[in-house]
Parts: sequence; structure tokens; C-alpha cells
Amino acid sequence: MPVKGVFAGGRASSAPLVGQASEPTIFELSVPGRSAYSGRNTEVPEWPIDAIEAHLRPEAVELPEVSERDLVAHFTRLASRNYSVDLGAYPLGSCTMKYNPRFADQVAAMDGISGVHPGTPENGIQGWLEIFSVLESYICAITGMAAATLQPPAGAAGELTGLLLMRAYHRSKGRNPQKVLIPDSAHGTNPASVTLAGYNAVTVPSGPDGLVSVDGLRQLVDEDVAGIMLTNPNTLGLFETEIVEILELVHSVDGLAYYDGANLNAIVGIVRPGDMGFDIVHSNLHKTFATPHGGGGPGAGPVAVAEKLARFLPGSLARVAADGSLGWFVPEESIGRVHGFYGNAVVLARALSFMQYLGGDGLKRMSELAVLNANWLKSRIEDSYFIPYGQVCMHEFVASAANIKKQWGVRALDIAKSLMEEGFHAPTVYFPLVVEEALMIEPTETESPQTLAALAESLIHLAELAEGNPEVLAAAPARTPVRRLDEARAARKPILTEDQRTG
Amino acid sequence: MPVKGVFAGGRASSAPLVGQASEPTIFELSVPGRSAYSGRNTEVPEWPIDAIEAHLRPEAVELPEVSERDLVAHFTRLASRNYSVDLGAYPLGSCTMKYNPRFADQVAAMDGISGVHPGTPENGIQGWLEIFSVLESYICAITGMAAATLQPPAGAAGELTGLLLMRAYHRSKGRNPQKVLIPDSAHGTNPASVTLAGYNAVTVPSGPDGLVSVDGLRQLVDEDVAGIMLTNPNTLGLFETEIVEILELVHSVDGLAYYDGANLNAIVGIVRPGDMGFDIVHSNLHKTFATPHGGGGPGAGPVAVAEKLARFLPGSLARVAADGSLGWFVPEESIGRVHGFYGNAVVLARALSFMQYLGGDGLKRMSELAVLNANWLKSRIEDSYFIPYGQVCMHEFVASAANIKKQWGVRALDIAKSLMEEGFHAPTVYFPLVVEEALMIEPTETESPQTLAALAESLIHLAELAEGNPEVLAAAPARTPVRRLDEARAARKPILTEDQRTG
Amino acid sequence: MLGDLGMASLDDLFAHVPPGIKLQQPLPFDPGKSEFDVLEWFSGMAKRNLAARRDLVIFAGGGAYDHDISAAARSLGSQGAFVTAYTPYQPEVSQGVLEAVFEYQTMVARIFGTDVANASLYDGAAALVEAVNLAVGVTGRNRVLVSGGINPAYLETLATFGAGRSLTLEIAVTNNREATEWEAAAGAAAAVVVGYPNYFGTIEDLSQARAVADSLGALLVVVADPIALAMLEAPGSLGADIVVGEGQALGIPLSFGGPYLGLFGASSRYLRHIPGRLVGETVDADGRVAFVTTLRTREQDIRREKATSNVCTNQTLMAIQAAIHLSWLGKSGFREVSRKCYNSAHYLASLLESLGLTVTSAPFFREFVVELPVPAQKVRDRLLGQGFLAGLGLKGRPNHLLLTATEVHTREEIDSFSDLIAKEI
Amino acid sequence: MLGDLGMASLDDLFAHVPPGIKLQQPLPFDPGKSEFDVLEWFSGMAKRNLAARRDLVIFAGGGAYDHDISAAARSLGSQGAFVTAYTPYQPEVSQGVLEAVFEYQTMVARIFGTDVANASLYDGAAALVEAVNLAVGVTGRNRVLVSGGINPAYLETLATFGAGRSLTLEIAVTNNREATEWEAAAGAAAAVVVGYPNYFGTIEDLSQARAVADSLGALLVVVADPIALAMLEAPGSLGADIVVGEGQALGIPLSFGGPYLGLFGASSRYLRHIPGRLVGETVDADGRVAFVTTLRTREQDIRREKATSNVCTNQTLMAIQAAIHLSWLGKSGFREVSRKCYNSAHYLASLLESLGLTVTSAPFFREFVVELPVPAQKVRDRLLGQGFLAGLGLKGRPNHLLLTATEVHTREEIDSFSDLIAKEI
Ligand SMILES: Cc1ncc(COP(=O)(O)O)c(C=O)c1O
Ligand SMILES: Cc1ncc(COP(=O)(O)O)c(C=O)c1O
Repeated sequence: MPVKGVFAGGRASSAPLVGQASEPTIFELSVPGRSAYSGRNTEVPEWPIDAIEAHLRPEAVELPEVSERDLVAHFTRLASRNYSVDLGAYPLGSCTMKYNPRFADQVAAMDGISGVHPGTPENGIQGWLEIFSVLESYICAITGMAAATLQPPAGAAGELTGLLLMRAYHRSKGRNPQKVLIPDSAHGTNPASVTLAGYNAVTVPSGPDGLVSVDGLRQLVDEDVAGIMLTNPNTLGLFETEIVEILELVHSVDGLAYYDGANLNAIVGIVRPGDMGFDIVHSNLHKTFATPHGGGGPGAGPVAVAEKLARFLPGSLARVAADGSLGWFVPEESIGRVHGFYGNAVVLARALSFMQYLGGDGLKRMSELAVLNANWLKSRIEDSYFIPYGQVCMHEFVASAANIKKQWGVRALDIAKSLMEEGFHAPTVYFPLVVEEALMIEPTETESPQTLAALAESLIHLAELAEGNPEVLAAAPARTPVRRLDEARAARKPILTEDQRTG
Repeated sequence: MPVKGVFAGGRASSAPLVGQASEPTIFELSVPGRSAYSGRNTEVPEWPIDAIEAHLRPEAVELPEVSERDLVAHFTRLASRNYSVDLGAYPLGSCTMKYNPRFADQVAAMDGISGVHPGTPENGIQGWLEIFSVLESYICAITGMAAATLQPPAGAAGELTGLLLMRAYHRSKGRNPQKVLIPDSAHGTNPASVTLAGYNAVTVPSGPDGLVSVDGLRQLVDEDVAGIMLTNPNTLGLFETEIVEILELVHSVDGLAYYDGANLNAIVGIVRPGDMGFDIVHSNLHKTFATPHGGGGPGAGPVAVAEKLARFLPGSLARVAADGSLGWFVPEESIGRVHGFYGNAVVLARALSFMQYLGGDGLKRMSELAVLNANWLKSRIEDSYFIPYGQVCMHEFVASAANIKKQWGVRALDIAKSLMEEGFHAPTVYFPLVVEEALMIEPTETESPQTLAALAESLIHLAELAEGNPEVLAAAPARTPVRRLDEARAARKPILTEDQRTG
Repeated sequence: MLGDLGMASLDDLFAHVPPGIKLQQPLPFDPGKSEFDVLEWFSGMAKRNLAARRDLVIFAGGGAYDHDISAAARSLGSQGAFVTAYTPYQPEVSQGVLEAVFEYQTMVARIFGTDVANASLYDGAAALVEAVNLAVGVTGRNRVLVSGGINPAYLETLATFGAGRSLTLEIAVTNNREATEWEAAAGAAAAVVVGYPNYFGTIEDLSQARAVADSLGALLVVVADPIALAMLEAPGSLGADIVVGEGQALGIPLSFGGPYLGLFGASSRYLRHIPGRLVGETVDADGRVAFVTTLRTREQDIRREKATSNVCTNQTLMAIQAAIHLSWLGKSGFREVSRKCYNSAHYLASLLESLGLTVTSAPFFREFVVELPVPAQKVRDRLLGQGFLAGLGLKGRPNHLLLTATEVHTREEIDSFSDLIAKEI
Repeated sequence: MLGDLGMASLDDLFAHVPPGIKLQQPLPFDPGKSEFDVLEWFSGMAKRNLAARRDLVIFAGGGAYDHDISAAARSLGSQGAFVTAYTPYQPEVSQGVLEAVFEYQTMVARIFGTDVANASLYDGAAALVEAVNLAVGVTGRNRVLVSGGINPAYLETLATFGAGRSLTLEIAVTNNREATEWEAAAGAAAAVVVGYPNYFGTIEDLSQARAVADSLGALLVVVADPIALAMLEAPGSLGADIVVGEGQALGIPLSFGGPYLGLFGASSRYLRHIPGRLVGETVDADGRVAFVTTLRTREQDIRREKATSNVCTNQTLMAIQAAIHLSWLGKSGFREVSRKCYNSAHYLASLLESLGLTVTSAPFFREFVVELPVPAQKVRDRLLGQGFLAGLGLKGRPNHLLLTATEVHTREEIDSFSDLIAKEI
């Protein structure tokens, strides 16, 4: 009795441990009539539907129909096909993929944290208000700022918020400058945010040492400059040593200085953006303060500002009321809210728990070790890879595969893909744009010396392999759940839903 | 600058997603001075140690020294090297590897469940006492018994407890019979328990239909028979249709009948051991009632008994006290406790939550579908595998690779190992002992028809493959985290600890 | 390791940082604590909040709803492989996240009745902002006609971000059944924005909104409640160009307002203008089906100042959790939950009406406005003390309350709530 | 599917079951409930229990201790791959469980100072029973000399199971410092059993116990507290043949007494008599290091009625969790926790002594007996109402309490507890 496709739903049991078995989509596993659902018995009467008859959908939404058992197996198998920090090193430059301590999950899971409705009156959320208030004070102390909004749900949202604060500042002075200066090494969110804030991005070229040169900058600074956006260390992992002079120059035309906090992991407890002269600072709590990245989010991008900008901050801020309790406060000249509620609150709580766990000394040590790890790893591989900027780096560094490409035809991408075959996540490639065949490597402080040594060994091994066997690298990875993808095909005729797939 | 083993701790980042990378042991990852630990700040004064000076250890115990990051990565990678029910089908006969619904984890995690000290007085554990009392009533209703002890932490412990109850019963009548009858198909725990209870195991041969024959049994039954231990359905997955007659025979010499509840999944709501005539019944809650197996435990093996045996049960039983509250009660002629506290309490709570979730109808449906799935799968593969007992089976069935072995030299073990390569867990092999090259298959009710079809397809495919390619099966599995092991070597010079490994 | 670098101390690593700006004193924080001490601090904070079910029965919605969340969604969504991964830039080792997001996109598109959906945005408010940005981008106009029935927090967010692009927002007022009155508008516009059901619970007439949009040459942007859409006709089928909404109700805890989930679906006409990530199907070098982020040229990391949006980090984990929870609900469960919300809300409304109160929203689905003879704030305060979050106040309408009820509410809870309201009026 | 079998209804599957015994009525249970309703029922039950930290500060031990458990151990130990796997009979797909258990065995052997340890037994009581069974097996005798300082529940369990093998248990009484008085015993015995520290907290003199065992030709079985062993000399080094104990303190929640973890270590002399599973190292077909259950011929499924034990399902998940928690503690943390327990218990004892009470255990480690001038039961009842579990009562000693304190107890908690005791005496 041959058995072939006797039931809808396809093959349900794939084989994650042997790798390279495709997992059907949940829709392919779906079988009419099956369900995992069971609902609470509430005894609320069934209510007639006639009042909304005219608005009803003719057919139920085609959601999957699966048993809980099949549901669990499917998403467990999907998880088994994904690399993550929990599994191993993830030296993705600019992303700060550090270990996320486990206890923070318990913070996030507390009933009195995760179960609170944002519309609860102030006397029912005193705990949350205190979390907000303490976190704001931590962020201000770390960045050297006066006040902060916790609303922006990610770094990019923080950037746009910061730029709108910049706008509000200039407006308040009756000015309307149009330009925001951005180095050529900047992250893509910077210019995109500038545009969305209604400004024009003006590119500042990096000097031969990878840094912004004060002289070069002077040419660009005029009365039409609303401000500058910088990260420091910059995206090459280099500290802008002339930062004080740079920002004085911008301030000299009443421009404001925005600090992109994506690289804060290099400097906590060592040097503060406020002391460098910055006026607006966003922090990526999902980078520096170890809230997990969630496969791409959620994050949190609080924006802290100097005193002179505090009156423009979005409400609601947690502040002490007349009776000593905490309450919500909206600054008089607030630019208005930038989130439907109060930001990614639970992410904020996680970040504060991490700060308290490390404490003042521990936070400084965190940055010191992040910088140590990056420099050590750089020194280990510098005979194998071209390092375009050789000075001491901060928490990350950029290597280049340009010479390897020229000699053996092996690209940065091939190195990255091959590193996955070695059991590591790939570094960031082709960013920043100013370095050819860039490999941007950020080990973070949480990787141990032996992991760094293993990573270096693999990188060196791949550079050696490139010499005689470029085709091996070009074909990598071979043993991952899938091999290299046809990305052009995906873009040519996009298939973004199951319906487009089958339709 | 070549980088080789510059640090203790070896290679830390293995590559689970590409498979077949060994994971170092936690001791190999250990580096002096490293630690994940941090302790609560209690302000209790450091107390002088002189009172116990003479008893101190000269050196600290050599536990691993790892960061929390390395710890998490290690055990995450270990998990990624293990098959489990969550990943896919696990048709392990006799083990009832069904899906464990997720909500029960929330039951187990409640503070008021997991955080209770067993020495708390009765007025502080009314909730626990009610859980025990309700669970006991469910178990009695399902098995058709009068009262139950929840103490035995697994099936085997239940068996021994039951046999000691049997002893106590005979003693109370001034008798001292020495024999316990056990079919040749019985699970190994049955004879082992019989010995530990101080009895002699007497083997009852199965008839040609795989069942105990009443006539055969009659030869063995005499005044020296303390009782009989049976599972029904038996380990061949067959229902003992003459069960009433069999037990009448045993009862005729005042023997007692013990029901091994490992196969209860076949009959819940359909037929009760008590109604068959059994006097003592253990249930494997980790099989029938979906408490997870935990890689080999914990389980729970409550023992329910007929009224005439209730007075011998181990204390403590949850019973209503004079004031209406619940309290602990020890039967007058109790054989004594069989666990340090009250049994695997949290496992018991999980099992009760499962029973409540399914309810009366759902529990019956569970058994019906378990039997349906087994019969359907059997019918799918019966042209490819020899099925020694062809009648309608219960929740599992035994196939044999004897013919395949004879023709092509492919053993049951080879089929089992090859099935892993196909992405399934292997069935139980070489048990029960009465079937040559046995493959004991129990799909359980939680696998869907398409999973069963896929499993059947794989089994049929392997039988076909055996014909031309026995060497492929002999070499399987090839793509699992490791391949077949040298088990003889492991037994020849056992290496059971890291110290024996390196020493 | 310092030795390998020829350094003597960690300070040497920072020798190039100008001494003048270096922090001279330690950070003014307590020393590090054990995880147990930190947890104890947070559990102290948690006790000073009122939590759903533990402390409060919640009849408040307004974009954040108290729903039951399946244990399966909670546990599968919190697997380390999803939680601790980055954006799936390397698809070879990210198929788990990618396939889950592909499934999520499919579910959102089906619920919304749109051709496609993206991989998530921050929240409902952000999704609305992005939708308007899209409309502004493709029409080249900056005038937007917005229903006054939109969530006021979304409106405020739109206004905040609109300042950057100099948007002109015109608000269409709502009438006595809380539905939008579209004045005979004239002139070209980028978008017409309407809620469905709107913030006040009223099921708006989308065909009318579509007609208004057509008359202005504008895109129709609908802000929808996905739970209502289990029963209501999909906005995409009723002519919406873009549908956005808050996905919290799809298996995300209340979380004091975040992290939530911005849903975004659109007609494929606007495919190359969609903000945020999109996951598409393709094949790998061996021809196996696989998933990858696609149409990346829209995104900020490639297009920089000309990108359709600046979104980078989004809410992927919430999207995955929603996909899991929606799969747990399934076709029939999704509808049943929706129907139960409808039942609960209507049962509650009927009790309040039998007290002589007026429910103004009509027709409504699972949320409605009720007018009280006394100040709403006082009633909310009094009921909070008795374990009920009695809805939300409405700006400028001191005697009105916005109430909701869901599948978690028992008849007994609704009855008690109504009894307590009776005592206050 | 029924059709494929030529059947018309599910009942047909059971046609061969004799009708006379078939259940005629439905099971007398409520119909199935949603997971939310079940959870609500259990949370009702949970509220009626007094939980550690939430409701009670616990100064009771007796084999179950309130320790902090690292979040890492909790979350790593609850991974589905460990939780939902079966016994690792197929090593090719079970390396995760096998390697973790190998690590566990190593840690237990090192703590106990024994050559080897097994993969876990049910609990401390079961481990003691198995140890005595081993001794009975290898010596061929059934007389056992047991210290009266053993946990009375373990003693009772030993007696229960001893009935099967007709053991004769002789109890050696304890003296006024709660230590065993080994009378000049004579005649051969299978085992001498002693606690270390014993149930009353006293650190017994193991060399004396070893001498007694030698004089009887018996194996020395030590029941040890693993937390104390972080500081105390290992029993294996002091001559114990077998060391057993309760592993709950190594990262397992209080759990109302189970599931716990039976620790079992032994000299390799007895390797082939050890009960339960053993994991060993070997290599696979490609020569890679791998782990496998070994020496299986001892076990019931192979040796049947001649097996060394009937154990099949054990407590693997707890063993894994203990391995993770011990790794989290590490070499220094393990010692620190132990020392903190010592500090807390001695600080508490000193406060009670300063109230004029007598602590009888000496020398003790982290648990001790105190004599009160009033009935202990009354004190326990009164303190329970004030949020303290005031130790455990002792059978036949109405005025004595068995107290413990651990690293979780703050000075403030210990002070308050002592103040409350002061009020009762
Ligand atoms: C340098 C830099 N700036 C800004 C961002 C944007 O932050 P987010 O992804 O949180 O929006 C990133 C994120 O990768 C970054 O690396
Ligand atoms: C038929 C049978 N009896 C008894 C047992 C023993 O149960 P446990 O493993 O819970 O001790 C088993 C376990 O596999 C079994 O299959």
C-alpha cells in the first residue's frame, strides 16, 4: 500500500539535527478543521450580530489550522535553524551583539511589569514611574546630559526625535537653518533621519586617518548649518580625537551637536558625550545595555539632551509631583509625543536592570573590556588582513579584504559566509562605505579570550585558504541550514506572502 | 602571528547549526578565576571558622570556572545537539512520548506551587493538599480503585511499592507466599521489582497470539503465588482478552493482581484495571498524563489500590480533617513512606492540570486516538515489515525486522538508526524480548495523520533500501551530531568523569 | 591580553582620548548588585503597579487590550534563537527568523486584505506615520485629511513627525454616533486617514472614506483593529491603499505600552515605497526553498538620505510572537475571540444602557463611548480602588468614558462592574 | 483514517475488549477546560499555599533548603530539548543530555570525593536505599547499622523497602551534642550508615564511623549535604565506600518536596554494582569524542530479576539543572554560598544563645537543634502567622526545634526572627 500525500498538510516532521531539511511553512502544515485554540469559559451571552451585519467579512481569515503539537514542533524547528548570541560569537560590527544576562527575562516577566495597562492612572503605576525616573537619571549620568525622553523605540527613532528637537531649538530662536552635517562613514539611518526631519544632509569627508578633520569641516560650516550628527567612536571604531574642536566649530554658528549613541559601548564611564560638547544623545539600549535584539527588534533609543533643550522634550516624563508621588509631566514647549504610549517600556526596564547589575564600576569595566577585546583581536589578524586605520581602536575595528580580493578574487562576502561555516556569525560587511571590501568586527566584552582566539584562528585560516582555494570560499557555506541564496530572484519577482507563493 | 591555544579553555565557539562539531565539556571551557556567580548582599557577619577547622577540605572543589556567557552558550549548544518531542515525532514504544502542552510549565512555575517548603504546616499548604486530593480522586476514577498513594516518583518505584503492599496484605492474613507471576514479554522493571520485594519472579510464557493463555497459567498457579504482574494492553500492544479469567484464577489462590500502568494510554475512559479485576495499579503520569520525560526523568508513579488494600498504603495521604480543612493522614497499617517527602509533587500538579485540560471526554478521546494512530500506522507498513501479531492492536504495536535481516542482513538496529537520518526518533528496539528483531512503535495520539504518513513513508523507504543497499543502513546515521558509537569501548574501560578522562 | 598589545593597564587603551574630556570621577551609581538583589528591587517596583488580573479587571482599551495569551506563544516566542539573534542579514543562518516573519507577513496581509505586509514597525502610531510618509512620497503633496476618530496619541505622533516634512493635517470632526463627518473637502491631498473601528469604537463607513480619497486624489489609509477584522470586512477589500494598526492584541502582553507591534499592509502598487523590512521567498544554491530580506534598495542602509524610511531595528520578536499566537488561535479561534470581544462589549453596553446611560458609538464592535451624568474621572478613581480600570477618559469630554471588554471578561466581572457604575451615578 | 482500517467508528477499535468490563458511563470529571481556566484553578490553589520569600522567610531545612537559583540554571534547564527528550538510548541524537549528565557525574564525584557517581536517583532517601541495597548485594549480609542521626524520613523509607529484602536495621543513638554513639558493635554487617553533617546538623566523625565499619566488615555509607561539602572534607577522602545525598540544594526549587535529586557516588570498586544509569565517554564511527550510557548490563532492562536495581526513569532533568547551577556557582561561588550558609546559621545560633537558649548540635555546619523552654509546636504556629517558617519539629522531643539559615537570609531577617522567638519564650 503506497503512501503518498494521503493527507493535506504535507510532511510535518523535518529533521533539524541533520541539517538542510526545509521546514514547510505553517500554512503548508495547515489542515482544515484542526485547531490549537481553547478559550476561557466566561458565560457571557452570545450577542446578536445584526447591528453590524452590513460590515461582516464574507469568509473567515485564512489563518493556519494546526494542532498545538504541530505548532510547537514547527516553531521549535524554526528556532533550531537560526544562529543567535546564545549559541556563539556574533562579531557583527556596529551592532554590539553581547550576551544578554538571563535574569533580565525574569524582570520582564513579572506580572507587575508586563501586565500593566498603559492607561492606568498615576497612582496605579508608581513602580513604573520610578523605573522611568531612575533610568532617566542613569542615562543622563552616563551621557552627561540634563534630561531624557524614553519614548523612542529604537536608535533611528531617537535620531529623528533628536533632529526634531534641533528644529524646535532653532525655531525658538527664530532661525531656520537647513543643513545637517554627516560624515561619509555614517550609518544609513543618519542621512535618512535628516531627510525625514526636513533637513538636507551634507556629507563631511573623512580624512586619511579615518577621522573628521577640523579644517575640512570648516569649509562646510556656515549659518545654514542646523547641526552635526556624529558617533564617537565613529563607525570605523576610531575615537575622534579633535571632537572638542569639531563641536566648538559647529557651536560657533549656533549649530547643535547630535551624538549617535550606537557606539556608546566603547566609552561608558570613560568619557561622556556631554563633556565632548554634544547637545543631544540617543542611546541604543539594545546595544550597550544588553537588551536582546529579538531577531531585529524591539530596541529602545532614549534621547538625552542638554539643559537648554529640555523644554522641548516629548512628554510624558516621570517627575515628582507636589505631593511627593511621581507623575507624568509634559514640557511646556514639547515637540509632542513620538510613541503611541511611553516607548518600549519593558525594554527600558531590562536595560535598567542591567545597569544596576553591573553598577558604576562594572559599566566602566564593560567598556574597557570591549575596547581591549577589539584591539586584541585586531592585533591577532593584522598580518592576514589589511587594516586601513592602524591606530588603537575602540570597541570595534574595520578590516579590509581588498588585498585578498585583488590577489585571489575572494571578497569580503566570501570571508563572511565562510566564517559561518566555521561556526561563527559573520561580521558586518561593506559598511562603512568608506572602506573597500570592509569587514567590520565588534567582538564585545562578553566574549572570552579563548573565543577571540578561536575567531582569530578561523579568520587567519580563511585568509590562508583564499590563496590556494578561492573556490572553497566562494562556495561557502555548505553545511548551514541553507546555502547562499538567489537574492536577485527574490527581488525580481517578490514573493512576500504565502498567497503570492501559490497564487 | 600564529594563534594557537594561547589561553586555557580550548575552543569555545562550536557550530551547532552546521552539525558534527564536538562541544567541549564545561571543564574544558573552564579557566581559573572566571565566574558567573554573584550573591545576594545580606549583611550577615562573616563567622569565625575555628569550630569546624578540623573538618575542612584542604582545597576547594574543582567546579568549572566559566563566565555566564560561556555557560549559556555551552548548554544552549548542548540542547541543540539533542532530539526531543518538541522537535518531531518520537515513536518510542512503551514510552508514550506525547506532546507536553505548554501551559503546564506555567503551573509548575507558580510561586505558590514551586516555592513551598515540604515542612510547612498543614494550614500553610491547603492548596497543595487539595491538588493531591483531587488528583487522587482522578486516578482512582480512571483506574477503578479506592485510594492511592502519590509518593512513588516513577513507575518502577510504584511497582516496588505495590509489591510491598502485596506482601503486607498476605502478612496480614498470616500467609507468606513466595512467587510472583510475570509474562515473558514484561518490562525489565517488573522482574527487578519482584526481586527487590523479596519475591521470586516466575515467568509466564505468552501464547502464539502474544497473549497469556489461561490454560498455561493454570499450571503455574498454586498456593505459593503471591500475585501476578501484568500490563494490559501488554508490551506487544495487545489487549489480554481473557483478562477476567486470568485474574479470577490468581484470585482463586488469594493471589493479588498488579497492573503495570505503563500502557494506560490505551484505555483511559474505555476500560478500567479495577473492572478487569486488578487490585493494585500504578500509573506513569509521565507517560499517560503528559508530564515531560526530562531526558530520563523525573516521573511520577502513583499506586492506586482496591479498598481491601487501602489500609496498607504509605502515608501521607491528603484527607479531610474534623474541622473541614485538609490534612495529612497515615493509614494504620501503613507499610511506611516510600519517598523522602510526598513524591514528585510538581510532576503531580502538572499531571492534574493535563487531566483538567482534557476533561472526561477528552481523556477518553486521547486513548481512542492513540489506538487509532497505532492501528493506522501498522496498516501502512504491514506490507514492508513482518507484524508477528496481526490482530487489532492498542496504542502501540511491534513489527519485526527478522525477515529483512534474514534476506539482506539489515537489523532492527539499522532501521532504527536510519530512521534518525530521516528526521525521526527511532522506535524501541529488541524489546519485548519475545519478538526477534523487534521494532516497537508507539505513535501516540498527538501526532497528526501527515506525520504518521511521513513516518510510514520513511519506514517503507528504508525497507526498500535494505534490499539493494544494506550498507547504507548499516552506516546510518551519517548527518546526526555524532555517528554510531563504539559502545564496547565505553564499557571496556569506563570513563565516567572528567577526571577519569584526563587521569 | 594587555601584554600582547604592549600595554600595562586598561587606561593605556584610552591614551588617545583627550584628557580634558575624560571622566574624572566614577559614575555616580551604586556598585554592582547580584541578580537576586536586582530582581528584588524590581519586584518591589512591580508591587507598586496595578497589574491586569492580579490587581485589576481592565475595561480600558484605546490601543492596548487585555487578552489571553497562549502558553505556546509565550514560550515559543521567547526561545533564545529568536530573542538573541540580530536582524537576519545572513540568511544562511537566519532561516528561523526569516520564515517566521514571512508567515507573519502573510497573516497580516490576509487580515488586512492587502497584497503585502511588511516585517513590522514600532507600534500603531509609527505605522500610521510611515503610511502618511509613503502617501506624501508617492503623491508629492503634503496635505493630509485625518478623521478626528483616530487615536489621539497617534494623531499627536503624526503631528510631531509631520513637523519634519511640513505636513498640513486637517481634522474631520466626528458626529453624535462617533463617526467621521467628511465635509465636502476640496483640493488635492496626499492621504485620507480613517479608523476602522475608530478610536471611539464606531465602525466607520470605508466606502465613503474611499470616495473622499478619490475626490482628493489621495491614498486611503485605514487604521484598523486586527481583532475586529476577524469578523469585519477587510479594509483592503473596501479600497484601502494602506492599512496599519496596532498588533498588541495579537499575543503581546500589555507591557505598560511597549514593546508593541506596528502592523503595515499595502497594495502591491506601493511595493517599492514600503517602509521597513520585507521578507521574500527564493531558493538557495541547491535549489531549496529559502527566505531572505528583499527589495533592500528601499532601505536606509542602502539608499541613505533617499530611503523610504529610516527604520532599522523594528519589532521582529513581537511579529514572530504574533505569528505564533495567530497560529495558535487559527482560523476558527481568531474568529471566536473576536466574537467573544463583541459579545462582552455589547453585553456591557446593554447593562449600562439599562442603567439609563447613553452609548454614543454606533455601530460599534468591541469598544464604545458612554456618557455619564457625573465626571468620568471621579468614577475611574473610585473604581480603581475597587479593582477595576474603568476605561479611559476622553479629552474635552469630561463626562464620557471609553470602555472595552474582551474574551477574558466573565459575565460576573461585567455584572459587578456595571453594579459599581450604578452606585456612582 | 478509520476508513483505511475498514472501520466505521472509534468503538470498532475496541471491539475485542470484553464488553462486560468496558466502562459504561463517562469518566466522572468536568468537561475539558481552556488552559486559562486550568491556570486560574491552579493559581487559586497556589494562593492557598505559603511560598518561600513571597509569604514566608524559611528557617527550615531537613533536606529541603531555600537557596537562590540562578536565572541561567532556571532557563537553561528548562530548554525543550532537555525537558521533552526521553532517556538517551539513541546516543546519536542525545549528545546534549549525555554530555550534560557526564558533567554532572564529574561534579558529584568531585564534591563527594568518590571515584564515580551515577546519573541520578529519585531523591536522597532513594539514594540511601540503593546504597544499602548495594552493600547487601556485595556483602551477602542483611544486617545494617544505622546512625540515629539520619534524616528520619530516609530511615523510614529504608525500613519500608528493607522489608522486601528482610533487612535488619540497628539504630545507633545520638548523644547530647547530637552525634552518633557507636556502641561497641559486634558481628558482621553489610553497611554502616552515617550522616555528614547529620540530620541534626552535627558534623560526625567519619574516621570513627570508618573504624566501626571496618570492625564489622561493612561498607561505610555516608549521607551528605552537598552544600556543606563545599567546605568540609569529602567523605570519599575520609573512607566512605558510598556517598549519597539530596541534591535539591544544588539549584532545584523547593517544589513541596519533589522532584528532587538523589546523589550517588561510590568507589570504583563497586562500579559494576552501582544502581541507575552511568554515562561514559567513547568515540563515534569518525573518531569524534561522544558520550553514551554504559555498563548497561547492570540495569533492569537487560539483567531483569538479577539487576542491581529496578530504577528506570530517574531525575535526569534535575541532574542537568544541578550541573548548570553548579557551573554558574563555579569553584569560588560554591564555596562562598557554603560559607554564607555557615555564617547565617552560626549568626542565628549565636542570637538564640544570647537569649539563653541551648544549641545542642556541635560542631554544626548550617543546621542545628535548639532547645526551647516552651513547646516548639506552639512557637512554630505563632511564627507562621508572622511570616516565618520556624524550623522543623523533632519527633519525641517536643521542646526542640531544628533550624537552618542560608545565603538568602539577610541579617535583618535573622534579627527579626530572633526577636520574635524572644517574645515566645
Ligand atoms: C551607527 C548606528 N547608528 C544608528 C543605528 C540605528 O539604530 P536602530 O537600529 O536602533 O534604529 C545603528 C544600528 O545598527 C548604528 O549601528
Ligand atoms: C511497561 C513498562 N513498565 C514499567 C516501566 C517503568 O516505569 P518508570 O520508567 O517510570 O520507572 C516502563 C518504562 O519504560 C514500562 O514501559
